[in-house]
Amino acid sequence: MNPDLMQAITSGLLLGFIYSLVAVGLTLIWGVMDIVNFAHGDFLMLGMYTSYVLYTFFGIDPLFSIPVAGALLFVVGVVTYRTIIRRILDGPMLIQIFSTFGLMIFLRYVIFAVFKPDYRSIQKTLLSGTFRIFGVYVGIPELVAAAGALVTTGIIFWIMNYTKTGAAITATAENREAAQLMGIDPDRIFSLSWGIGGAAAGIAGALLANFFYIFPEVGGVFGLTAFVVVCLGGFGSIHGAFVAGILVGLVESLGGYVAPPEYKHIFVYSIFIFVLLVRPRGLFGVT
Amino acid sequence: MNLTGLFLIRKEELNLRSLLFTLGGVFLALAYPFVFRKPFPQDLLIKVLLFAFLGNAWNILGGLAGQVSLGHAMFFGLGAYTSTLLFLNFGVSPWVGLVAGAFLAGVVSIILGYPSFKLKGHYFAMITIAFGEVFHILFRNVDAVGGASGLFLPILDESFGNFYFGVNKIPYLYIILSFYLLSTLTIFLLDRSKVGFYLRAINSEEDAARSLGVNSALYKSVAMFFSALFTAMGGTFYAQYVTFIDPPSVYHLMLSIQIVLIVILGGVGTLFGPLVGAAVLIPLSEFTRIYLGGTGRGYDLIIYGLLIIVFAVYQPTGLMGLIRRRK
Amino acid sequence: MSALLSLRGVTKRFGGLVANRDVTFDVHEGEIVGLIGPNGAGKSTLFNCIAGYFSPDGGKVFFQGRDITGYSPEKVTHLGIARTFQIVKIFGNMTVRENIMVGAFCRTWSVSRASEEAEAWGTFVGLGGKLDYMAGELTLAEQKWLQLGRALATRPRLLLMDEVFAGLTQAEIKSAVNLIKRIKEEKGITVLIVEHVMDVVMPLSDRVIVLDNGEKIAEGKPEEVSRDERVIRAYLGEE
Amino acid sequence: MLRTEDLHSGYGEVTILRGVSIEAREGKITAIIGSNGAGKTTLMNTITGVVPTKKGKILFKGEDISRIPAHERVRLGISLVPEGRKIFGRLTVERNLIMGAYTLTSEEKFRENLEFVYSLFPRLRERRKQLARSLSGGEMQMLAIGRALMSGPDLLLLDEPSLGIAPVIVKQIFRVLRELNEREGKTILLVEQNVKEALSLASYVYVLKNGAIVLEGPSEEVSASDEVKKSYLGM
Repeated sequence: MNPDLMQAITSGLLLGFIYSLVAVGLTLIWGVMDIVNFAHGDFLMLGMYTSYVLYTFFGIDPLFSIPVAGALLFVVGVVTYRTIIRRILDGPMLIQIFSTFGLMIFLRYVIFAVFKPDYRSIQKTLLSGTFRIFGVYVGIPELVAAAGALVTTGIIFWIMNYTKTGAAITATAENREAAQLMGIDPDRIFSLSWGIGGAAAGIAGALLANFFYIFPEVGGVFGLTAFVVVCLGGFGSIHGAFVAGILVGLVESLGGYVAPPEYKHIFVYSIFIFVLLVRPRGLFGVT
Repeated sequence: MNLTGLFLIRKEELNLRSLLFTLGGVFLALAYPFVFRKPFPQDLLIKVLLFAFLGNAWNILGGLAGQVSLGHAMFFGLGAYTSTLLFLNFGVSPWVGLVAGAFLAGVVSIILGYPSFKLKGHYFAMITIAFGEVFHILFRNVDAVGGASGLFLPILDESFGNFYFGVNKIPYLYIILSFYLLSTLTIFLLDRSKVGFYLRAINSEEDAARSLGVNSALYKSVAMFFSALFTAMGGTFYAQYVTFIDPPSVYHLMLSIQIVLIVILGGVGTLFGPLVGAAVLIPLSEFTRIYLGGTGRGYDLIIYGLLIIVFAVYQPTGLMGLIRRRK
Repeated sequence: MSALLSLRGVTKRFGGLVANRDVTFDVHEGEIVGLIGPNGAGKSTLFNCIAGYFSPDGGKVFFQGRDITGYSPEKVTHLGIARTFQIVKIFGNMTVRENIMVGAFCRTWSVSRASEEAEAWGTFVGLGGKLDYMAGELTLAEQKWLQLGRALATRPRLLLMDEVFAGLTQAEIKSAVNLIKRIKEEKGITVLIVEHVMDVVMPLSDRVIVLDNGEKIAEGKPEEVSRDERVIRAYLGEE
Repeated sequence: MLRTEDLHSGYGEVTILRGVSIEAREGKITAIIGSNGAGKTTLMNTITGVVPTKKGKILFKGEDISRIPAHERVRLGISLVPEGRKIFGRLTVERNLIMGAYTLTSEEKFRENLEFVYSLFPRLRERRKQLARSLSGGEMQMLAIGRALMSGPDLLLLDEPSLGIAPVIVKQIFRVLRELNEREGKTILLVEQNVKEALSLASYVYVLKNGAIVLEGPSEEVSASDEVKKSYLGM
């Protein structure tokens, strides 16, 4: 096979795992309460800056910042729910959209004001270098990030499918009233979902910080891609988001291979539009 | 059938007081550049009116028909690029370009809107984001339309026919004022015609509207058409006023957001909400940019973000809602 | 006498569930027909198949001899079938007058004309004094009258009513019954009522059709039907 | 065990219950019959707290619970089998039952209740690994009842358990309810349209009409009354 094509498939696959993780967090929140978190990409951005700050000021390798970013963004998610989302849960749709939009702009430009718009990166980490296998170059940070994303997605999948709390989240998503009849407090479940969603984005950000440029608007790219993934996988479907994340990673990478790289996002958005119009519930969505 | 029968004009809306009020407002706007003779305040009013105009345009679809679009920058960009490209390549007058751009945007809006209208709520909003981004990427990468470096309008003779007045801001001010008034009158009349009733009915309870014989897809398309048409006019105006356009300035998602934000701040679906919203937000962002954001640090946008959150949580009916409550 | 509305073998499935199976009946001009049956009998589904909200999987619906199977709700209304909703769907942020005007616009472009008609229909359904109230401020019963007035303003030949009596007090039910009689007698509009509560519909209807488990189990004069063994079993439970 | 006093409730501005006073006596089966729209489901939802009480009291074991949030009433010992079953279709049968025991903290109690439910409905044990949405209507109803029993409630409420279910299964379900009452001494309050079944099962019956109780008494008396026939057949 053409080595360039192999290379494109490999990097698409590796990126796809990260997309899956970001999207899993987004789809969880959407599935449970029908709210789109437009600030999701910026949660990821905060995860990246967490790594950056810990590295620059305390010399902590980004590998060890991953749990810190996860915990921090869990808190950010919960606080977002308690201060904003809870108040607009039954509000008009326009207001629901805009409250998280406001949060997105706020977070993005607070970071912008503090760290300036510069592109930053973390150099000389524990994970650096590349190796070559079957004529394909694989970056070690990319590989570790993909593995980390896979593990984290797996943990979320396990929580959702094999724990009582996960069942309570699914139950609340499906029927809030019936969940209440079981003695489940929906408010607590919502709060928790935002926490898990935030943590997923935070961990993804910290994983990306090992090799990706860090800048205030980085969340925009990942946030929009996460929407595409969620939509393709089916709103609210965790395993859908997982599969769709990998697909979108591949499409983006292969799109950049067959056409000029500037157009690669067009492919991604075209899938998005196509899926919305033809099969709005996505590949694995439940109606 | 007589024409007046087509619109419902209530007596209280046409009394002497509201007439004087409106004329007074128009007079103040006309006199404004003679009181404030510096470019900055004149530029400020032009921007306020431009965004009030764009807010009105968005309101036809978002406020009346209840379809939340987050991709209106694509119509703005289409207007700006159509007139500019027609002029640069074929020497077509920007006024003709304005009409062409508006019409093109209207047609595009129907082509994209008709299949999208079956999507509800968040889904519709998201597909409009996707459309907007596709336009953004395309114009950024196609060299025939200037690509990422954008397009400059050459310096021309200052005349109405050329839609170019150099540093003299007064004509621009009057042009955008008349655009704004035109859009306001259109909404005023639309709202009081069968179309307006139908749009509000669709907005409120689509199933019930259909049970009363309302072809909802058709009427949403009508709203989208007018909405896109006016937005594109704003785009042409912007291109002629700033004389430089590039994808980030006319196709950016943030522009779409800003338009909606102005409407939300002012009051969704109200006649003067967009003007009130623009009159508050545009000066606020200009002043914070000048006094806080000298180094491009985006303080203005932090305030933007906070404002949106606060309004969403505490004052979802916007400033017009506040004013009404006072009454 | 040809029928105003005819259903011929209408079948509607949802996944594996058959909501309506092979339902056939006629409604004639000038009748009040009750379509009754216990909860879950498939009344609402059938109703929606007539009103254009569902497309039947089998069978045909004819209106004035014209095949309207699968027509959209708005098209059905233009042809002369109006409906009300079981769960009231009024335009809450519009006034009573404006609500009815939306109905009246079905036949005119003139706002003044629509406004006049709204007044007439508003008065007819007993909301003459509340024309300029916001519809959201009305009581449940008044909202039901409003739905009726709004539907009548489209000038239908056939009016479909979905569970108008649910949630009303005895006094309100009485006025609803009167109103329905007047719709037939004064306006000459044919009425098809879908209803669960039998005691109200029986005396009101010229004819009733009983559905159970998606199938028509009886049809005829109210007094005949209420003596029918199958109907009693459907309502009072299996023996 | 449960008593409502002059209960008023409804959705938003709309009042549906207009002063309902009923009592579910300990160890007995009490039934509320009435036609569609009479307010039966609203009554159930008000007792469980999904619909807020506007006026009046709900006394459970002597304590007024009308201001306690819905999700905390389960812990007190009230469990509802809701109208239309409302099982969690995206969860397996067993995980539905685990949800029913959400408030239980003792693993031992959970095992015990699970065994009990499986013994009542062996069909559920066979299908425990299946997604609940793949069950038949009757099986879903069994699951809904089993789920409600998982918390080990003192008072079991049922909202139209026979709705949309094949007659054979209805019989089976009613037999289980009778057993629960006779052998386990469970207090049951149920709402039914299936008048005959309800009258044969319950010892005391209320007739609800337009949000108010129009008739009450021991079931033999009520079944002899003309009022019931009239309400149902319009004669």
